[in-house]
Amino acid sequence: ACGDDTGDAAAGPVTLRLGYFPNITHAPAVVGVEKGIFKEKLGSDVTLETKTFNAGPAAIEAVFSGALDATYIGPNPTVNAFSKSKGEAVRVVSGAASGGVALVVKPDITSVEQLRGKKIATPQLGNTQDVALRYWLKEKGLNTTKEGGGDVTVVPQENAQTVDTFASGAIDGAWVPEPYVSRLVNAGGKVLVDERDLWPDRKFVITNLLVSTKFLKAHPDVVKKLVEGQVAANEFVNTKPDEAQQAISDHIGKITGKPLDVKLIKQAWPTLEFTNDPIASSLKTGLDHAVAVGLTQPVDLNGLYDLKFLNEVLKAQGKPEVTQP
Amino acid sequence: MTSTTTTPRSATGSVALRGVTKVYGQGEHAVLALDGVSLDVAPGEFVCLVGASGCGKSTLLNLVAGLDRASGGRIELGEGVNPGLMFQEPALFPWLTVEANVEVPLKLRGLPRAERRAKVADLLRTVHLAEFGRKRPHELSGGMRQRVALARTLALDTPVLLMDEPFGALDAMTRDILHDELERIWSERRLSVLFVTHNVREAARLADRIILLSSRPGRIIWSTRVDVPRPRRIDSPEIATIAAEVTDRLRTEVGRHGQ
Amino acid sequence: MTSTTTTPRSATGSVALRGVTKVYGQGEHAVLALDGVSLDVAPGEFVCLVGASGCGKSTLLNLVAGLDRASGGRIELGEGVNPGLMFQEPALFPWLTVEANVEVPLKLRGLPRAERRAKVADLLRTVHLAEFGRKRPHELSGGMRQRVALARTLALDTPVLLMDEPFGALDAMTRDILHDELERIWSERRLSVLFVTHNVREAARLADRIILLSSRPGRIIWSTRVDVPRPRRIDSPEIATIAAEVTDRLRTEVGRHGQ
Amino acid sequence: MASDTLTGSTRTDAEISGLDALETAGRQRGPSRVRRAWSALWPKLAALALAIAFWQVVVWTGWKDPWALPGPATVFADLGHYLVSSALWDGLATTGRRAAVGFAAAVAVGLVLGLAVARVAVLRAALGSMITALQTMPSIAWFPLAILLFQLSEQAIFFVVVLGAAPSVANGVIHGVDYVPPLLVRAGRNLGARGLHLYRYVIAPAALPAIVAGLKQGWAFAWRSLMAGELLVVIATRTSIGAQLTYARELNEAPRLMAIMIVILVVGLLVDAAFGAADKAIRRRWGVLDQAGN
Amino acid sequence: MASDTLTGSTRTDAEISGLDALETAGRQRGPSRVRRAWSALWPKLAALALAIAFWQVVVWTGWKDPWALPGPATVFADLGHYLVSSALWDGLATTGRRAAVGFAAAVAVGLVLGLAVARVAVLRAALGSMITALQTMPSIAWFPLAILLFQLSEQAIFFVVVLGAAPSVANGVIHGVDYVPPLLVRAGRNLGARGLHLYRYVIAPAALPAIVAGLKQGWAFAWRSLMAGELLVVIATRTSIGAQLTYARELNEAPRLMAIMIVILVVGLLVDAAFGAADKAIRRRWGVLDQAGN
Ligand SMILES: Nc1ncnc2c1ncn2[C@@H]1O[C@H](COP(=O)(O)OP(=O)(O)OP(=O)(O)O)[C@@H](O)[C@H]1O
Ligand SMILES: Nc1ncnc2c1ncn2[C@@H]1O[C@H](COP(=O)(O)OP(=O)(O)OP(=O)(O)O)[C@@H](O)[C@H]1O
Ligand SMILES: [Mg+2]
Ligand SMILES: [Mg+2]
Repeated sequence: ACGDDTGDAAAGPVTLRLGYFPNITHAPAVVGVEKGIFKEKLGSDVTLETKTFNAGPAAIEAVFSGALDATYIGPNPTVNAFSKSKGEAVRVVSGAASGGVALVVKPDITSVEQLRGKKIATPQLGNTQDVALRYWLKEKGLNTTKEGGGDVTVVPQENAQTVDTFASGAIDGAWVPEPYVSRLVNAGGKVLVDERDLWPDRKFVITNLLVSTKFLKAHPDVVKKLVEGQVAANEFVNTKPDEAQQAISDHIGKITGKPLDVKLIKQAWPTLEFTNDPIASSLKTGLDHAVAVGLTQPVDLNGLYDLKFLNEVLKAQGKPEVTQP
Repeated sequence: MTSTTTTPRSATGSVALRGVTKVYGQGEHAVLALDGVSLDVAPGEFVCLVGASGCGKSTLLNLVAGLDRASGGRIELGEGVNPGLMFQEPALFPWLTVEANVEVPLKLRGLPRAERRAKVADLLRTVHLAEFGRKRPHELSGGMRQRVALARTLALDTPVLLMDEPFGALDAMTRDILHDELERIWSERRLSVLFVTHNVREAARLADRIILLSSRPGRIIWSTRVDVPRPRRIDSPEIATIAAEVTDRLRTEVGRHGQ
Repeated sequence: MTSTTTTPRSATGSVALRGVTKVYGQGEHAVLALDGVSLDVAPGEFVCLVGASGCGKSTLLNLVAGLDRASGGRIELGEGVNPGLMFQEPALFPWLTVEANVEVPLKLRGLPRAERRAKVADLLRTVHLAEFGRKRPHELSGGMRQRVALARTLALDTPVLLMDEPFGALDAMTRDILHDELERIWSERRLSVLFVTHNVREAARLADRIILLSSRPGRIIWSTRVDVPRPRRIDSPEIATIAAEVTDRLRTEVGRHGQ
Repeated sequence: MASDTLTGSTRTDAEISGLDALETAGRQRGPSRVRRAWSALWPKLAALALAIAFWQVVVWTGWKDPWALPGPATVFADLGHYLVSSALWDGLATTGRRAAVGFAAAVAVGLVLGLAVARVAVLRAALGSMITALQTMPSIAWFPLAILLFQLSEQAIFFVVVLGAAPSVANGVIHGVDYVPPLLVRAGRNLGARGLHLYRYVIAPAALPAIVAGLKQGWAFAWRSLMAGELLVVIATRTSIGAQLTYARELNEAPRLMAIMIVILVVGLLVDAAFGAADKAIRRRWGVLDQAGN
Repeated sequence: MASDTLTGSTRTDAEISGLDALETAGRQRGPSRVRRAWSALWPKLAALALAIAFWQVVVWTGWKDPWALPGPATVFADLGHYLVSSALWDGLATTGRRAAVGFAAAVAVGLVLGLAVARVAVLRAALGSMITALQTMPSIAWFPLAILLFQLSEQAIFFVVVLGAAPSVANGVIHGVDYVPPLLVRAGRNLGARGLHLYRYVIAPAALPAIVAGLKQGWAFAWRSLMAGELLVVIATRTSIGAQLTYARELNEAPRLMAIMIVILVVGLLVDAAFGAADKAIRRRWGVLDQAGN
């Protein structure tokens, strides 16, 4: 009785199927689930079903096939989902996190110039970090090619593998999100660039909250409650970081069989900012950069953001509203 | 894969071949194994087939059993008759015990368990392997395997029996005993038997009629009735006389072909 | 898996068995196949082994060939002698043509190609299958397969030949011809032959000595020299007399065991 | 013509000496249960010891940093924790159940498909080569379809497992049926076995060895597909070995990753033991067991 | 005793009528080349047409959004672009080369390992069950080790492919060797074949059918491992089918994903055709070909 167009806002119990990654950049989602914040905000009429993913594609596939109503997700899959469905399938209703991305390099590299001829990893060809690295290098006068040629060799590979390859010396650095930044630092790396420094207000989106358009149309009230939950979760994360960190560690432990080291979370924490603003401008700019380095065609992002509920919630709580692009 | 040329028209137990031809292979490598063989086995008749090695005896039995398709000619069997064929090799199922091997045709005929057991025990006694029921084929000697195959074929309980050198691997004594058993079953059940053998005395001992096949192409070149009254003894002079005649004919035939 | 009890001490071509025992299986299901068999085959001697079905003849040949391990006793062969065994079943390699099957032992002996070809052609002529060299085993008749196996065993060119019913699937004429061939090769190569057969006339035709084995347990119970001068004819009266005597003995033995 | 085994009638001295020989031979070839178990065990232990020793030596040489290549001590310590954690046993329970159900379904589909393709000429022409082609399709290619068909339910996992394993089973069946000796098929037909009966009494048992081999390969496909497929639907309350494996890798927990690998190997060994027992039983029946020293 | 085939000596009338019958029979069973090709082809085309028709109907029902389940037209249009793009052909070249080299290495390792384990009792006791256990290890578990050993070189990919496929090949060999008819082994031994010669002249050819079956399963493992392994080292100038498959999925390009799946299926079909030809040749030799209608 969910996700289809026939559902009436008022009638009957509704199930909200929410996806997220058991990951530090998804802290509001993890804490919201672990601390029962969503449940509380959604009320007794709405049943919450949560699903976890370890990568974006499966989450988007699930949204596309009607198996998921909402999910926390990074900017890249967000754009993919929006453009592949010709702007129909999904809407961003809130932000969740910003920052938490850096270029970590071997300690003997101290300047941009030294990157010439080196191998730098990114999580995936054409994703946000990949684009950020290439654009930054371009601005610094270093060429890259999609195929890995140019002044700096960009090596797209899974983040987990990046840690292995960095430790074994096969790569010289990586432009990655948390918790891999911290992990690379622990493996002997040094932060050369904190991506926040490249953005206005040191803010750029790393996680936002996506809902399926169908669900949004069918159950706007539920989505509003979900956004309330998101805002409350962010509140919790920002006011009780210790508790939030412990919750994340426990939650990851439940799924993976081994709690994540709280020390690592604490280490990564300051690089992240948990904000309800989806920072739409950063997504747009990121896309422009991707076009500039020749990795994508321009995409029309008109209509991706639907921040009406977010602003209503923020307003009700007397918090500053965000700009609807 | 049943022979399309098998037209069930004749009386139960009778076998009729009309100009049956069999060619193996194609083009240059074709081998004409049987060439226009016509032959009638009357119900209840015991016919022995002799001929040189490779002349087409096994081929003939396979065709009558419907396991191969004739290249030409017609084969007529009684309505609904499925002739039992005892192959030249034992062809036992290696995954079954001796008992279970003999039981297969009984199971396929849907006999109840108790009856099957009794029949199997009886048949194994007939071939003198009562104590070997629980062994597997690979634990038997060559002659024992042949006897199990005999028991299995007899379990089929069909009016037409085709036997391809069934006693080839048996010593003279065991063979004598099984001759008696086979003769008994044949007369009790009024079987029609088409029996291939290289032992002309055996042929004379068992047959109502002996048929001689020539080699490549296989054709019927001679046949004789054996009018010696039963019971017969394989070492009797009458049998010896007939055997000598068949041997003579065979010798002439093989000699004709010989180098 | 070579028999550990094979002590190469005797002269080339001689075979000596000393109290050889063979038990199959263990515990309750054990079968005593051979029980204290002692036997000498002199170099160049032709010994025939007869006995009821399942009495242990094949077992004995397998032991002498070193393919199975005796449970007790000793088997002595000439230094470095690897007896050639012709199995009761043809045991041809289905993936090879007839020619290639016969060629295997020649290849294994490292003969050059031209010599191998000549030998193979010669052997196939000996068994009258010269034109079937390019066929595969499954395209042959039962008797033809047996002849290929014979050719393959002869290709081994060893001083000791063990033959397990080699002519069982052959018609009388072909068999006669192969008797002559075998006798020729035997005398030319001065082979020692241990030959299993159910055909007592065949035994009398070929043997220097005939040995009778009893059934379960297999023991040597009687033996006789065949002093008929060669060349012999299988239908000669002397052969018939000896055959009759062997048959009598066999009958008594099997009768002793019979039901 | 009486036939008697050793347990039948009275025996002479010579026969008894034969029995003695049997005992001796028996003792040589069939040692006691304990010694047999030991002779099956020590090569495994020796291989294990060798492998661990080699690993330890490599670690001692300092070839790689300890976080990249942890030593046996670290891994076994972690394995110890893992063994007493509920994560392992809950994960094993979930994954084991999924593997069993998925494999059973794959076997059913594979057997039916294999038999049909092997004996029906048109089906073979139509689907025969498709089976191997499907077998080569990586699991992840099926994920979108699995989610489309089954949403985020466990069925999606089964779907991937069945698609992974069934072709392998079917190929085993086809291979087995293709090589059934024609003589046995003819014998069966002559004994009155047609259609389904021919399958039941002749073709299936004759093809059994190859079918078991196909099942074994199918199991490996099923398990590997499952390890990937378990990420498709991660239910927070239900941890699974597949999810743990991936997360251990994503979190670069080298010791835990290796501990999980050891668990997977042990599961594989247990399953192989079951297949091995089945295969040995078949080989004993068929009389092809005593070829090598086993 | 003369033996003559039909092409030998002169023939009588009856024999010639026999020959006529042969011709007729020949025509019945062995139709012309074109018709034979057609009868092998039409079931495939029919199956394909059915599958596409079904797919189209499902799409027309509007069961899922077009971006989740694109229709045949969309996919074939994308396939058309893909077919003329250098991405496909470069990718196929890279992946094909890796598959060939990796599979060849896996076959070499698998054959040697299989033969050794099959015939040496101690090795079988030590490693026998390990082979299946290794087979069940998912590729991703080997990735860290692959990188440790080979850094970011192509060898890392080969390592994963070999570890994926070799156990399967070895299992095929072991199964084949286990079921070599003992009579043939004895015959070979008696003909003077010992040690390596016994393998060469008896065991290997007798086990060949099972080995080919194992190779087929091994190919599937190799290819699937490769699809995963190609992400391990996304080398510079070399695009690959495995990487394209994953990217298509990561970018949620459903039509492209399906186009790549079709390419993978076609590659699978071609490889299966090669194995099928080998298998058919063996079956013809062994005389087990004429059992079903093929
Ligand atoms: N499957 C086959 N393919 C090709 N040729 C065959 C096949 N089966 C038999 N032949 C040939 O047909 C001829 C007759 O064979 P068949 O087995 O009928 O002989 P047979 O009379 O039974 O001989 P034997 O007494 O040796 O068993 C032989 O020349 C043989 O080579
Ligand atoms: N592998 C085996 N396992 C168990 N028992 C066996 C095995 N091989 C043979 N036997 C038994 O040993 C006895 C002798 O068998 P063998 O094959 O030597 O007889 P044979 O004299 O050659 O008989 P035939 O004339 O019928 O070939 C038989 O009782 C048989 O059941
Ligand atoms: Mg025949
Ligand atoms: Mg024997």
